[in-house]
Amino acid sequence: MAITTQRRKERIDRGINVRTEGIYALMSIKELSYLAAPRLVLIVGLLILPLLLPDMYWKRVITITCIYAFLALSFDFLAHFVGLVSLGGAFFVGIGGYLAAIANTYWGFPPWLTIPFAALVGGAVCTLLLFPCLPLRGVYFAIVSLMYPLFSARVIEALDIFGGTDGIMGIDGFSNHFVEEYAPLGLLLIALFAIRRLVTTDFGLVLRGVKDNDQAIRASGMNVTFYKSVAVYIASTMGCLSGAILVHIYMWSGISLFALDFSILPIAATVIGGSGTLIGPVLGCFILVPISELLRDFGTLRIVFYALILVGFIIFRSEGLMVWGQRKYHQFERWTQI
Amino acid sequence: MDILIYGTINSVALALYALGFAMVYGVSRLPNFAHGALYVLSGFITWTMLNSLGLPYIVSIVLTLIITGIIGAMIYQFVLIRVRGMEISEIIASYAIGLAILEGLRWGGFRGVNYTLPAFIAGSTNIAGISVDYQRLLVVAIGAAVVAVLWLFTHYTRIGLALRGMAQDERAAMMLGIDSDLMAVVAMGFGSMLAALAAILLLPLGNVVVEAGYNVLILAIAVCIVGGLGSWMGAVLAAFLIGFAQILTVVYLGAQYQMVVAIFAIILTLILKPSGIFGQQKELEERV
Amino acid sequence: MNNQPLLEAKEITKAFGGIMALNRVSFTVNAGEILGIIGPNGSGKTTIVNCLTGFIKMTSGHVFFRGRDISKKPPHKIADMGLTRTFQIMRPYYSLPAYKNLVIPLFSPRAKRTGGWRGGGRLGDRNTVGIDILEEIGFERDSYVPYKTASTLPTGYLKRLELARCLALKPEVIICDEIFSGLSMSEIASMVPLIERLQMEGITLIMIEHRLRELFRVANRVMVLNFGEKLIEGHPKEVMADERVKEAYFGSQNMAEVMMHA
Amino acid sequence: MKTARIKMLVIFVAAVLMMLLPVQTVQAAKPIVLGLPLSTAFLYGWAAERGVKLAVEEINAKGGVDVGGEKRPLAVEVIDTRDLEPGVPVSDALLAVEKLILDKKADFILGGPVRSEAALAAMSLLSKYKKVSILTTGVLTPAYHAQVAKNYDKFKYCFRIHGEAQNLVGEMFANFGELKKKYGFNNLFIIAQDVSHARGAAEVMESVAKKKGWNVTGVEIYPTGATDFSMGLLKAKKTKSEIINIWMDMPESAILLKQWYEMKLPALPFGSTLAAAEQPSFWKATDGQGEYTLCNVVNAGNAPSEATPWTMKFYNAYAKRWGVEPEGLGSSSSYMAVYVLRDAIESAGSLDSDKVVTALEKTDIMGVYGRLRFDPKSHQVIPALDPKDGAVGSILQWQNGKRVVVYPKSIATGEIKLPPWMKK
Repeated sequence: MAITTQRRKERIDRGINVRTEGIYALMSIKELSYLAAPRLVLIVGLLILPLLLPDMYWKRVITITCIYAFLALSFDFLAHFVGLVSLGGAFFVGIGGYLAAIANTYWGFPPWLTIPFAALVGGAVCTLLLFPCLPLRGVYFAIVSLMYPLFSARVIEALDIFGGTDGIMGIDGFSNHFVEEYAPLGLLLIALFAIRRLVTTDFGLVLRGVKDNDQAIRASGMNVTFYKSVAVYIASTMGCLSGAILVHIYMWSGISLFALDFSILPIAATVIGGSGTLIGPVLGCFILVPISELLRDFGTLRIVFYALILVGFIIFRSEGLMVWGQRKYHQFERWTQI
Repeated sequence: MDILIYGTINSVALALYALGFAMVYGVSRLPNFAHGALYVLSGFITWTMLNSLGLPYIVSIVLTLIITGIIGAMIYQFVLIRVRGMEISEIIASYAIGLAILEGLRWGGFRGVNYTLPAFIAGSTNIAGISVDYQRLLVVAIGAAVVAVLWLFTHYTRIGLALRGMAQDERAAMMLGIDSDLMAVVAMGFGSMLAALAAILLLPLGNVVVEAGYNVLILAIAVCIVGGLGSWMGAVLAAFLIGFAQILTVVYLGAQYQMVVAIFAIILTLILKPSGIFGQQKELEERV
Repeated sequence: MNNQPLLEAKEITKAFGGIMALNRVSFTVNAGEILGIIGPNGSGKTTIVNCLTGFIKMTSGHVFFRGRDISKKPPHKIADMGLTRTFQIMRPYYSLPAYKNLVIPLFSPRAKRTGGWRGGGRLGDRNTVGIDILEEIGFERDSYVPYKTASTLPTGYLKRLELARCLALKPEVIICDEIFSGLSMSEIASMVPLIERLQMEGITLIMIEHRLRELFRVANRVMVLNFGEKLIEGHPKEVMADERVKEAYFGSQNMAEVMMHA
Repeated sequence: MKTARIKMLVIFVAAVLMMLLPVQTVQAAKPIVLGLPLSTAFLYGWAAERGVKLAVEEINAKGGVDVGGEKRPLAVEVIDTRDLEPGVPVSDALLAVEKLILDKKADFILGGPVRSEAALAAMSLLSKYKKVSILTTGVLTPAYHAQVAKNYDKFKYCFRIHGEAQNLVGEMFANFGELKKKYGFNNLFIIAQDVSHARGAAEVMESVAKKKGWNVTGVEIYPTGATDFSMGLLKAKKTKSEIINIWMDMPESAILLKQWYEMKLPALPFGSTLAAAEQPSFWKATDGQGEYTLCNVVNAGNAPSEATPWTMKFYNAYAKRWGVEPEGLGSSSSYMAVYVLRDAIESAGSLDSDKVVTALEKTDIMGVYGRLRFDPKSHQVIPALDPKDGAVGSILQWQNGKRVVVYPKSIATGEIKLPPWMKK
């Protein structure tokens, strides 16, 4: 009789102090670099990316990627740290974009003013409009937030305001290529690390509490809707910021800012990148958007490939790339006999 | 009177769009965003069999129903089953499959106005002075029959009962020995067949175009939400609600508000009564 | 002290559809006392908690806390006034360590206002305050228990964690929804002194209970509910002697339990 | 299991990359690259693509374009903008235009973007990169050349070689006037698709009609993708409308015509950019139910006629090359745009944008659809009723399964007929 040995894979945490939670001291350069390396790779990588790409066109693709990355970040933050699955990315983009366009063309604000204006005021507008839906949860909130951009586009169309279906033209562009490339990247990195920091603060803990058990939050004397609206404000500010940048890049604003793609693509990126990791969705965007551009050469077939790649990712890496990567980084695997 | 007639027709059409979606969601809690794509796909399958293979109409219809059902079941068995329970992944995966089907069809040359299915019975008649073509009347009749058959099916057959059991309480159903995965596959198959049935009934009224896939999906979702997700009878009633609301808007407001009405109905329903008009969830459950 | 009761419920009524879960129940709670509320299954005990704390809107009736009508207030406002509750089904934040669970209530406006457990000004580090509270409630500070993630804690600790969450707010009233249920005898035995100490520290308690023997040991007064109506209210001894109470319990499945414990 | 999956993934990625490679082939002579941002899945997209490719093949067969003494061939880069699809943001189409300019190094932009909103949005981009663009399909909004006229220095790179909505309206009213004289028609019902150009045209239509003494019985605007038009048609019937004016470029417009036929509605369907009725295959698709439908196909050459000696030459060459007759808006205009551009480059002697703009402004040739000249202020092709004076439109009617041009009179091959159920 043949002897069959059974094997299984064992996963072992890497034996470095910094892996443990709580209080620790960094013991060596090795451990320091273990911690810092991934972050550095990310920051430096993103910052030199425009320099590595000689082509103007690919630099533009990166800027567009940043726009989607903002949306993915805001989606991940809302979905996994506050428990609001928002499909309203397009709504944020649209509100932010239109506000920037209006501020620029009607009131004559320069871009460095319209973008913060659109982000901050746009966030407030979005929060105000979404406020009645905040008590909803799960799929119900998702669908309502999906309807908002569709509805907004129809309203602008039907009332024929803000240029109607023609949109607003003649918006100022960025004066400087360098600014155009690095402003979105820089802001994205700031937003990314700010959100990462935020979710570990006490305030972030409360937001996670809202997600896990909002009853207990209520019983602790905290207004759940208030915390949700603060979170929505943070997320929609990021979304509006991306919308404002987009409008200035293309010097144009129109109802297609409310297009479904702005809602769907960031979520796809989140699923691919690993939900709940914050960095994952950003990386997901940096994978998906360039792939979509590479596939342009296929003409109409592009969307088919794109969709299939998406399905492939979801099936074979359903946990998300980032979760998988983190596990590989922090643990090693070996085969053991049993 | 014309409002009554065309409102009914519109409502039945909406109900047909929505039934398949409602069935799949009801049984396996899967929001099948490929529903619209299956609808369009079955239209093209019928067209191909009819025109390229030269099969008789009735044979093509039956074959289309079967093929679409199998395709739906396979999509579930090979793809969606892996992301079961992960709501967002389910939506993205099924939407991506739908996208691949639709855009693939477009790439394959199925575009423009050349693709039409013949009406079952050509011609039209007058009802109270309003001319209505036979195909539309047939849609209403068959639509009613489908609802009736579905009701009988879910109340009196083994599979139907099992499906209904799953819809009500998956865990309990599993304890009673119902294979939940198998049932989900079956449900997806039936849901796809319903989409194909809707396509075969409704497409002869117009032509088969890829874009219809997206619209059918949105309308199906609208109907299902207003009716309460997962409630079949709710979906039928909601179809009438939205159907008549749409016709009334066309008559009194203007056709451009048709979609606005559908979307507004969803938002309003969700804010006021998230479980839908006929949903069964308790008030406390969905809000807290 | 004035004569005004701390908490006063006037004719609370709650109907779920056609079913009367509570029918015109009135009672008062004085500062510093422990009121027990008992009754067979389905007699409306948890509904009372939900009504008092605003988690359910009552059909009619009023609740006065320190003389103010709180019956229309949302739950977080009520908690903010110092009327807190525990949940019968414990749902801590499972992925967080036990002491981090307390950071969340310590972040609330009331906790910030009252200055935390040790008192005085705005809180410093909520982590240490959280551990302090856990120690008071019976988590061994120097052991690993406060640092374990909540999902790994046994039921006894989870119940304490629920209490600790209330204590983080420096409450005036804690409504305990079946805090003894699901615990072993020894766990209950260590919980009872804890309850007594809370009372000593001036906290008013309302205890919804199934475990009558332990309840009767700590409660000053007991109210009995049956089918949503108040049956009797009084000293534990009086209540036990009452015929109607016996009937209510004898007629129910809890008969054996009453016989065992009382 | 796990490793097998990874292997599969690697193979898949490798396959994708390999498919990408052949695109970057090196060409010997440096061609002039024409970038075509088109929605290739739609009639106006593929019609334009075929028109341009036909012209490019003809020119290359004769040796290419003479740029200051050097013969250079033309090359075509097409990118699918998907801008006619719902749910796709215009920014996606703009990125496609940028890809053509920056990545594909297009020297000129021809054709699209096809949807008016996208074309308007692309104007700023074209002026930013100083790329000369000639619109040849889709975009009908008068706002386009109005923008050029208003802001000439910024948008002078933008040209349009096909007719725009106002021309179409004018041409149609000439026909309406005739119908009024002949049959006493006075009630006009307007149905439009809910997109920028169609709504704009419907509004213009309504106000002009009222001025000219028509009784406008209703204006219905249907969302893109609508599939049931019965209520609008019933309204038209109730109000005794005699002409239904249709502005709809979605394929679902075929449903509208089918419903019209099934209802035997006593009103003449008179469309513009009526996607369904333009195509030769329409007749087959509807089993002849579209008989008597009138449609403005914008420029001559999109339907058979003898506008100029070139018209039928183009028509037959197109049919031979693509196996299908020119189908609708975009076919002849895209074809001509290449020739116009060639002439401009040759007379400018360089590819410099500003020089080519000046040369284009001086364009004056007899093309497929008449004499082609651009208005020097708005860069819109100058329309006319006679092919000797300017670019002519053409309105066709489906008669017996054929597309019969009924207007303008100078090139007409038949007369408007009424369906039997409308004859009094």
